[in-house]
Amino acid sequence: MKNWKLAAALCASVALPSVAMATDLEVTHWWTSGGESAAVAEFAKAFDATGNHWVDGAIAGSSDTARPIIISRIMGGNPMGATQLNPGKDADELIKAGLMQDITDLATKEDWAHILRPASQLASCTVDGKVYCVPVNLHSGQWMWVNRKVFEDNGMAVPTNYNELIAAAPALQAKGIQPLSLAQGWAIGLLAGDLMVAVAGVDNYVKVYKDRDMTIAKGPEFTKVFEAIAAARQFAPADKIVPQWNEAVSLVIQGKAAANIMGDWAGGEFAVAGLVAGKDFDCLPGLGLTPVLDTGGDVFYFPKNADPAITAAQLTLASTLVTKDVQVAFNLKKGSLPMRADVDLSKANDCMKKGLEILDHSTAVFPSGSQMIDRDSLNQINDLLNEFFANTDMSVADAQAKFAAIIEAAPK
Amino acid sequence: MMLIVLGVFVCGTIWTVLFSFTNIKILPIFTPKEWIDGFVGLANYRRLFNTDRWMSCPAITHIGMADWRFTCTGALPNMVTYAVLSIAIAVSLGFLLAVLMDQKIRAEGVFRTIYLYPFALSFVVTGHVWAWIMSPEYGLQASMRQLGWDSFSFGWIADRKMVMYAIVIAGIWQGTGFVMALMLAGLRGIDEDIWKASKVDGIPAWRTYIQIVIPMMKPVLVTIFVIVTSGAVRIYDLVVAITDGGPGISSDVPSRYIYQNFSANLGQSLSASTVMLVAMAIVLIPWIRMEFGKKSQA
Amino acid sequence: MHSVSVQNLSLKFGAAEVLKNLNLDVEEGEFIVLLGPSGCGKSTLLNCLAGLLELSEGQIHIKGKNVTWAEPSERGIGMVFQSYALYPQMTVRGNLSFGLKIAKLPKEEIEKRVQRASEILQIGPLLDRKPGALSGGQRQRVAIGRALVRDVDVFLFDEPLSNLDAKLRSELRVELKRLHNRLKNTMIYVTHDQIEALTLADRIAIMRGGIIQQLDAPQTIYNRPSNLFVAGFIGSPAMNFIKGTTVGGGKAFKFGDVTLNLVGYEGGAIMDRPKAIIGLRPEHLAIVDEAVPGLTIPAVVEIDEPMGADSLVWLEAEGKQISVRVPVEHRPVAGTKVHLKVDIAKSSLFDETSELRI
Amino acid sequence: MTNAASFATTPSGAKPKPFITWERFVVYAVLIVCALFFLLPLYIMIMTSFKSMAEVQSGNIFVPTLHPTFDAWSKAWDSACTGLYCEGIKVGFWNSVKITVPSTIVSIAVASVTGYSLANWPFKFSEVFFTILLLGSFIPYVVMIYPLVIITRELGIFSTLWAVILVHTIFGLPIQTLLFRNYFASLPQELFKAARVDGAGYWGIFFRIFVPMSVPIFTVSVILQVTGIWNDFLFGVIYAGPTNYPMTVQLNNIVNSSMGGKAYNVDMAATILTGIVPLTIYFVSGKYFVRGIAAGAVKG
Repeated sequence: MKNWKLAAALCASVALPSVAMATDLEVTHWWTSGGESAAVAEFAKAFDATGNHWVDGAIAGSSDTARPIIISRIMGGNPMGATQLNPGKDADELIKAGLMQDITDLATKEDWAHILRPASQLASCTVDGKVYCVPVNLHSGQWMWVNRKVFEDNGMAVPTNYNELIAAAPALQAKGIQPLSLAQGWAIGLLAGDLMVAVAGVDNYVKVYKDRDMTIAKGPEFTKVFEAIAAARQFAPADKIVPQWNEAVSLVIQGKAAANIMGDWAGGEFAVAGLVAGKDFDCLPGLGLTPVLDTGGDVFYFPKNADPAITAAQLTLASTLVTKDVQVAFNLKKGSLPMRADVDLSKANDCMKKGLEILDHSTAVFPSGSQMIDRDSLNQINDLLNEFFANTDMSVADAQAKFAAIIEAAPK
Repeated sequence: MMLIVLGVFVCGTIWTVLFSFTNIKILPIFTPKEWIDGFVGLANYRRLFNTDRWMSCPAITHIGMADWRFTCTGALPNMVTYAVLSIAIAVSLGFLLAVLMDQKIRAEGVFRTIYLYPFALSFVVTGHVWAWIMSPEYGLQASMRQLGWDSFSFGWIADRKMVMYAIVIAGIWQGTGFVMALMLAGLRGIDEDIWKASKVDGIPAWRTYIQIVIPMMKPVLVTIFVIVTSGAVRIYDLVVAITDGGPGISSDVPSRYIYQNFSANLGQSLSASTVMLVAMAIVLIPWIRMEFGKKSQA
Repeated sequence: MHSVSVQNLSLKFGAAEVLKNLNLDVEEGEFIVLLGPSGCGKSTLLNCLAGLLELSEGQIHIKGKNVTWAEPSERGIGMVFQSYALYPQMTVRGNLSFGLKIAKLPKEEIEKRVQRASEILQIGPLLDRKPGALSGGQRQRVAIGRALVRDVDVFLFDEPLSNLDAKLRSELRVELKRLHNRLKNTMIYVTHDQIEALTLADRIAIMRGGIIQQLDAPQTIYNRPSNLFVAGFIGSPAMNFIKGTTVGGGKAFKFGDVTLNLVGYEGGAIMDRPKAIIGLRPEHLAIVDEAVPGLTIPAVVEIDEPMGADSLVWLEAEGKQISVRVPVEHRPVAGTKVHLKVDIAKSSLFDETSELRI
Repeated sequence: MTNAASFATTPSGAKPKPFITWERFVVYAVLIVCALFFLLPLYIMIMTSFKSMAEVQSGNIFVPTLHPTFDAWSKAWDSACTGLYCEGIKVGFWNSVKITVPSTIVSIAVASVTGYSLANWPFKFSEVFFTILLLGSFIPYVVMIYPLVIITRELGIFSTLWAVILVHTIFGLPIQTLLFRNYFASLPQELFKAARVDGAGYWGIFFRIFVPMSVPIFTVSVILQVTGIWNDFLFGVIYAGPTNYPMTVQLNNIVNSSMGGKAYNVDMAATILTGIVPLTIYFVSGKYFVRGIAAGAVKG
């Protein structure tokens, strides 16, 4: 019975999109800045074109703010039609509680397994062989952003990787320039995570986070990681740490700092300031050391709804989000990489193109932290890294031991 | 209505306490069966008190209570520091301002609004402004040095040991106006004849305030004390907006711990809330019995 | 030398003139009551005397000293308030002695004065209690005590009995009178209760609109009110007013078909006035069976209200309601036609235009 | 003493005062210094809101703007994007009014009556009741979110205005009740007794004696509730339902953008604009702070 209904809905949505009744579908997400809004508008435009109506329910403040709201709405019996949610462990409980719509049939029908890449994205939407969410884009956090002018003006070589930057740091400091700008909170976690990947290597990083390999977590590879973090903290002392990530990027743009480590979304800040990649600044994936990228990204889930019209609209939306045109239009505005390889991205900027190139090599791509470990453990690791960064009394051995303890205690 | 409210608080509290003993994570659970299935005993509490972020007291065994603040770090001690300082300063400054406002001054409305406005604005942004002002990079320190005062130093916000005091400053800025308003309401609830009588008796105004008016305002003072304390105990926005717990985790507070875990590990959130609740109950209940018990008997 | 002397006192709040060019001289040991309706300025005047309000013009002298600019505590006054205004967290002893301690009086002196005040007011057993544990009457006694210990010449009372119930009020009234007889201080007393005024005062000042309307002994005020307002304000039930004309060169008062002979009226030149009012107090009228020309008014009994000692009878005469106080045993039956005998010597005549007594 | 001298020094009329006395000077000096401390962040907010983003990023926060522009203000009100819609914060204005007005009235009505009962008509478990209420004011409200979702769902009012009114009433009650209970307790008890002797009942005493005497505390209470409810974001967004999203949802969306760049000038303008309603209430409420509004007026 249930399957039949679903199948009917599926038929209605896929086969007869133009005849389908106009249904209002409320979509919650946390994209509210100018560029993000423009990107969402592409989704909405495409969805409205199917004869349905996208009702926007933007709630800014990242998943920490939105999650309780989304869960409350679902529990209160008034779920939204679709919602952005961090993929993986975060949503597992909702899926296990049977609150999320299974969209496996649609995924099979449209052969998502083949058209969406990398495979890790769809995998994190899949629980027990069933698909529950649609990945819409890829974001990566392994980028070093360097202000070329700072080096050129001072007659120094522009560093091409993190090690060269550290080598140049004393000279920069002598000139009153902060070698590395840094923001409070998750930005520090991101820097430390990037150093783990750069210093210990992708394999070891994944082994620790995904397989919980304690010998590596406690071993010399990660000792080196924490030594590198300890080295970084002297270049970004506590009184130079700014509250927000974009302020840290802004310091690089203004030339007050030489470099910053941040995700690909930082590219937008440079663009707004009118800086050109390759000329004014460099973007170095994998911190310029090994060209690797993690594949964080945004996905949409579809809470179960009693109304078959809404279920049909949900499937229409899911299908719409991964069509070629929508993927291109959305990702160009969002500054992220599309899920499909078979689209034309000639309009992409240099940094995006670098990212796309790396994406083509499956070995250079690895899952993001939240796809491998639960949010609670990530929060604890973030706390630890922040504290390690701020508290110069904390020793490398101490930090590594605490890190290993969190990994060990994390639920599998 | 009263019963509904009572029911909500009682139910909410019971739920909080009971399910703090379960492995509840992201999705809330409510049924007895789920409680039995998820029961993990004191695991949440064990983790809570093993977390540096909550409380870490390396030297508490051999140093007396007087040094508690200076040896312990973490959210709980931070909250105590904040509460003690902000209450003391906001209440005394609020009282001073209320007394001055009560001197039949001109433009009372303007002053009152100036002192109160911080209370009206969302702290998400005003906190950011404070972060700017206190930031050694952008704020007061940088400006003073630009003006040529090179030795001027105000970097509390980036100093692990001073950061809570920086938050206290912003807390006072936000909360004193309301304390002032409540004090002013209290002052104006005092019988005018009391003032006349004290004038005829030749009692100087400051003695009238201290020896007659303040004792008369005791119920209002108790109200202020409870409101300010409950605000201080639940301090959240302020810290998130100004330091977001930094540098490191040195300015974390219990509410922030509770909020952050709320969307990642409800069990931690609930056990931390229970600890706060029990702590408040230990402090409050005997006091309430003393304070209000005698009144209802009289 | 006057005990208290107010000269040309005016008080303005912004544009509003609350007290208008007031003059008042109070003799040593005199009990003056300021009486008037709400908003007449009586409490304001008292507050000016106490120095709690700053006057706009004029001077105040107390015991010959110009205290116009003096602080309240330097004026040699004590004050008692309607709400008692006791300091709630201090004991009765504390309340009595607090001001003296501030004035740095020696301990023995303070003790002596507290002792004396508590004897006079019989509050000795209450000395160590707090105001919260006292009854209203006890509190007011303490409040009086607080004025008493200041050892001053002038006491100011601001409606001190208004917060008490009727029985306590009359008890304390007697006590106040006794106190005055014993202490012989000057007392200035504000009230809106005319019984208090009539029973306590040596002289009553009736106020209205910031002006003293009449300042006289209670009997004078009662029998010879100087204007319509005073006449109507004093007395309960109120004086009967009948509009008419004076005729025959002031020999008679005529209204409707009734003519009253004015011979024997105690007052000024009556003359012929087209608009006059005669005021007759209910107890100055008597119900008689026979008409006497020039002395009686025909009337019909409507209702009567027995009041215990006597009875108040309401009659209708010439379309006017008239009340008469009669002994209980003489209560007439409703509907009876009777005649009202007027005691012209005790009646009051007013000019309707100027509202002044003739 | 000569006559002339005596005449000159004879006090008459109002006591002459210097233009400003030493004490007055201190009073105003303290008030003004404190006012400056309180105004500093507002100054920065206003200045920032009149700057362009380029000027914000390059300039000193204390320096007044050289090229004032209203762009940020009009953008904040009218065209700032929050998700799909770029209509600024004006969108939720009426929803905020719709939530704030009834929530404030209901919560204050319930709390004032509760406070009055606790202060003057103690019942059997009033002490226990009060203790629970008081403890309630120390609970981090966030942990109550899920139980309240269940409760409002069972009452059938989840995602309606009623739910959010109920929630604000519940969370406002501990502090509000305390406020009223203690204020009523500090009023002279003779009034209560006298009114009872005069035969006034429960409601008669409340409305005729206590309410008129408590205007300042009602003002404080309105300030507290309006501010809290107007600025609330979480409860509005969870319980009121998407059709009733208050203004703060837009404010949060503008201010809290997670990844995109931050437009501080717009943030500041939006914050001030959102705060205008409570600010107006603070200013207007002023006259209700005047001393003795009830007590002093009776006497002549």
